[in-house]
Amino acid sequence: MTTHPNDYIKPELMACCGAREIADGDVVVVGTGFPTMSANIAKHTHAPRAVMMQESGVYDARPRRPALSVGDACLNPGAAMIGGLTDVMGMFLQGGWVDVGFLSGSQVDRYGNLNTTCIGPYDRPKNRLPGSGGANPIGALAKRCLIIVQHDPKRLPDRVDFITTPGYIDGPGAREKWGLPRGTGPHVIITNKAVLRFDPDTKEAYLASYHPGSTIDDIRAATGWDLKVADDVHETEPPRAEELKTIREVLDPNRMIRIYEGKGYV
Amino acid sequence: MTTHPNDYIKPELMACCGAREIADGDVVVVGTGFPTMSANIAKHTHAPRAVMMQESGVYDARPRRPALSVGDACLNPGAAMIGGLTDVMGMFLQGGWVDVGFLSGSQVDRYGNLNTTCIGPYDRPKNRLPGSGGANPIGALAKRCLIIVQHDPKRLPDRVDFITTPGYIDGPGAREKWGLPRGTGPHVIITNKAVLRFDPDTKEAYLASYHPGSTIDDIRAATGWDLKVADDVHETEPPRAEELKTIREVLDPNRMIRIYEGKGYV
Amino acid sequence: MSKVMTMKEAIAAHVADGDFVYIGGYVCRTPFAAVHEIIRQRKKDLTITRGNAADDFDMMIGAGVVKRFYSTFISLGLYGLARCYRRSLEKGIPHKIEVEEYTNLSLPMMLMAGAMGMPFIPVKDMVGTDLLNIKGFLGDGKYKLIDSPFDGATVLLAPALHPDVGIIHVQQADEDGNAQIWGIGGDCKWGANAAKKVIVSCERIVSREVIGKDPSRTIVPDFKVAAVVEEPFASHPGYTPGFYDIDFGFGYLYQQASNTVEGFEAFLKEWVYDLPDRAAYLQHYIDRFGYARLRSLQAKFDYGYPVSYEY
Amino acid sequence: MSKVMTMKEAIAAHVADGDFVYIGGYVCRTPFAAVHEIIRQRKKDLTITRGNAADDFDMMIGAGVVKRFYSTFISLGLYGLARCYRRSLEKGIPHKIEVEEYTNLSLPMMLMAGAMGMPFIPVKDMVGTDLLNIKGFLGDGKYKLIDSPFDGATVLLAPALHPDVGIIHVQQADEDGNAQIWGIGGDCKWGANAAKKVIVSCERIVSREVIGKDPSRTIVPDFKVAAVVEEPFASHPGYTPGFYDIDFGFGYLYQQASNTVEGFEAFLKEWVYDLPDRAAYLQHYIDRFGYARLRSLQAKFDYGYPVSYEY
Repeated sequence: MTTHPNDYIKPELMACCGAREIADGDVVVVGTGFPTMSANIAKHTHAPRAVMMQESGVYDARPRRPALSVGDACLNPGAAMIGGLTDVMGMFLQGGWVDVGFLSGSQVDRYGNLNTTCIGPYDRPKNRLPGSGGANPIGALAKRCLIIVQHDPKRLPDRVDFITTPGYIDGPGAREKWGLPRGTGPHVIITNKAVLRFDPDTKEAYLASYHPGSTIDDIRAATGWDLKVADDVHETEPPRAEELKTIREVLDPNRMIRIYEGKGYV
Repeated sequence: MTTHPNDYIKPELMACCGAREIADGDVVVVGTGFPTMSANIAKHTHAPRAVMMQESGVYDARPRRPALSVGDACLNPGAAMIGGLTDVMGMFLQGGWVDVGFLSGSQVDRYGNLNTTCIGPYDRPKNRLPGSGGANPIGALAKRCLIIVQHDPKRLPDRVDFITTPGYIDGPGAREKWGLPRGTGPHVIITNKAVLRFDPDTKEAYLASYHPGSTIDDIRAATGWDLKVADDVHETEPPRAEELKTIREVLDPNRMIRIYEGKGYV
Repeated sequence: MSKVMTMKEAIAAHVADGDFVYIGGYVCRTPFAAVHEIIRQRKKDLTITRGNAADDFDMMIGAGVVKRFYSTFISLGLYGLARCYRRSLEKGIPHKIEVEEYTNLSLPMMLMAGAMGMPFIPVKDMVGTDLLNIKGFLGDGKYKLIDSPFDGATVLLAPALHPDVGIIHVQQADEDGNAQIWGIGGDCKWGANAAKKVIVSCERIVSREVIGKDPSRTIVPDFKVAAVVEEPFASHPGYTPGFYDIDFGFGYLYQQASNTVEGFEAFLKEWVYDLPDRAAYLQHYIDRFGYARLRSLQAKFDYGYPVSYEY
Repeated sequence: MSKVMTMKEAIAAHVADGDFVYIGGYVCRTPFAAVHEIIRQRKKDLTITRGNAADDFDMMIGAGVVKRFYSTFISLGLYGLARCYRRSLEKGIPHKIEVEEYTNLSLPMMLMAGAMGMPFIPVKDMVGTDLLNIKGFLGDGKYKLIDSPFDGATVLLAPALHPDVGIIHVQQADEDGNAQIWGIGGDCKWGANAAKKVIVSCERIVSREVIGKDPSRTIVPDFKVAAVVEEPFASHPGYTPGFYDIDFGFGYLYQQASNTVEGFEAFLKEWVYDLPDRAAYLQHYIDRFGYARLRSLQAKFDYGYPVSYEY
């Protein structure tokens, strides 16, 4: 039977939440550390045939060290296919083959829109951020986007300062109106406090489960909009023994995942 | 001083006429035997830095035998670059890098339009021909097209049954009207009797030089339209000694060029 | 999981009557074993395409498996016009196929557009010619002329193509379908990736580790591949770089045979219908012409340099 | 004829003030030696681009050589936000650059369109976001929305890009410029081929015969190339597959230095202005950190298999 050791840290729980959203056989676009961790947990547990790619042009890499960027040297030896940006972002993502994409941002709003462009006005930014990179096309074209973000009112505002990457934009029908492919869009928001999912009718993110140690009131107070709560809201399942074993013994023996504690998850 | 041996055959003369249209450094799209022969004569004489490519995706091949198709096995070993159709026809030709293209067809008209689609009506063809292949894009996009054809009224009609490949279409301004790139179009028609060039004003092919043994009357009678004659019309310069030496000792020791005698030059 | 199967299984399972089939090759790496199996299984109403078609397409047309053909060009190369193709269009034998004609620029670009998820692609050729005046089974969907919203210039847009299945022959692939090539590519990378699924035949099946030693050679990833068939000499009478040369003599044999309907039927009987698979085809070739001739087609080897992807 | 020259000669001859410059690399094969030379020669008013920019672009922006930037993303990767980029846009230090923002799908496709002679290219991303509401130096030419003439669907068209010069670093090239790579490509094939001319720096110059042993690895043909520079370790602190790894420590050094204007100026003086060329840069690196550290970056070798293109 499944056991749940209680010595896990939050990033481990969040990585497991991400892993559980990946189905066997899924084609997954991963960025660096955190998403790769989630996808690898899935691959080593319930989704052995899930496959991963990086936007730089790499498919099914076999890194011997954690990749610190999507262009990391460790992604080259042993990969199944290496091309360029237009192969992964064009042939695979725009071609409609990508099931799951991971996203993060400085701001995520109730419709799952992400901001990685600027805080404050675009012309006179308070903080100028990196820009879209692969985020906008992944948000536009991946069937299911998994959004990872720190849970506080600043990072989860009612509206983002700038929509870099489309969630459900301004609500029901918006993605269809703009001609984004059917059956795409944000699927879940995984924070350090909770798991939010999207209402199929209102397209608004609601509280699906609270992590152990977090309360519903605490979570609603840390959210920038009036967060709805699911009727079947429940505690998030903690990391399973086999998930933690995979993380600590196979994927991350050096416990690099600690760097994510109390930080963003880009 | 240049000498002109008189033991040449017509295809050798025609190959030399083609070679003389190629300038040093030109980027040339070649098909099979005949154009390749011309380009190689140029490369071995006045245009050592001319470079050749085949539409199948090969650049600067070093074949050890004459290529019998643009996809011939002998084009692979030693080439400088091998990609696919979109590399040569897209990146190089449509990209605007090709100076010279060779064309041939069952019919060529006064404006240098070519037909390789059908003789007779398209829906009930008397003779169904292969189709465009690379001919249409080469005729549309190469800066200078060299057209090789047998000289008789059937092959040089007033109007082709079907315009597969654009010459000057229906006359002055037509290529511009259709948005074809400036500075492109047919440059010369090389037949077994003569060399025809295009009037810059009327865009109509006229007689520039007659091959030794052919007369102006004979040539005009073998042409499907009222062929104008240049004021400075003259006899075509026969193959030079060094040109024949290149053909016979370097390029074609087995004299395969003989197969073109009394045949088409596709 | 392994997708390795026989060509008979692959064609039976993954090519349905009425399918739109991309078939790669450019004399180079022609998937002839698959073409013969398609004919042997007497598929019906196929739509077929690739840039620059040759004897393999002529044979399918003559065998009656083809309804529609996205064409740019078709001939027997050195051996002249495609006989079955001409009989189909000039005399309706065995039936008149429907043709949609493009060029060796536009069609490969349309396959690239399909592979990359583009709805259409602008191309600079075809304008000003009768290729705009003939419309086949796509009707007005063959192309569209627009004024560029950027500068007002006339631009021709060609539609993206999405074959139901792509069939390519490659030098090597692993059991899951990661497929690697070198040498003349034609449009096979685009055609295969534009398709909803891919049948890969290969000269040799290699391990995933071998694929990983040179991942830049891979043109199709395993998740797009439905079947992997190890089929040495599959391109004969075409060639595969590093493995064997073109069989010009056999090309002449096909030309002579296909000059008449009777000759073509006899050719199909001898080389396709009466043989169960590629192994039997090669055995028959050896019985008829001797092993020395087959051996004479096998490639010399002149290996290049290995490279490292290490850090 | 040979196009081999020094980086100083290449940049002086082929990068003019005001040019639109494509600079390849994706941590992988960053042409850092060329970037340093551009800064050293104090070029002015450059427009720069590539998908996914990093420390090299941040350095050019901080050094004041950049006027305009076709951007998709810029960061120091592991080391966070690009400091000089932020100072330019937030504080106008040294001046505020103009930015035209696209994505890692659309911009590489725009470079592909430029390389392939397409006037524009349809892309499926960007719609529905504020990326449509911000227009930089292209103004309304940033993109166009049309109704597809095929099915009426809304389609976003992005313009083709045509840099004046493309700069890439590759594993090997011959003296005329035939350039070969393996490993992560980013958008360097498209960026280089979209440019009017190309500057190629390489780890090693090889003979034309070596190029011909594996022509499928070539991404740029010699006739597009204006200069070939043999520049080992040119990507440092980035990497080149098969040659050397990323220097993470040096990345940290740059992050710390670029935290302040003073620190950044000191960094430029030490690593760019006060050094004549790449050889001096490596000598200084060794003087400062010791050869053992440089040696530790050199790649292990795990060679793949050679292939033959013979017939």
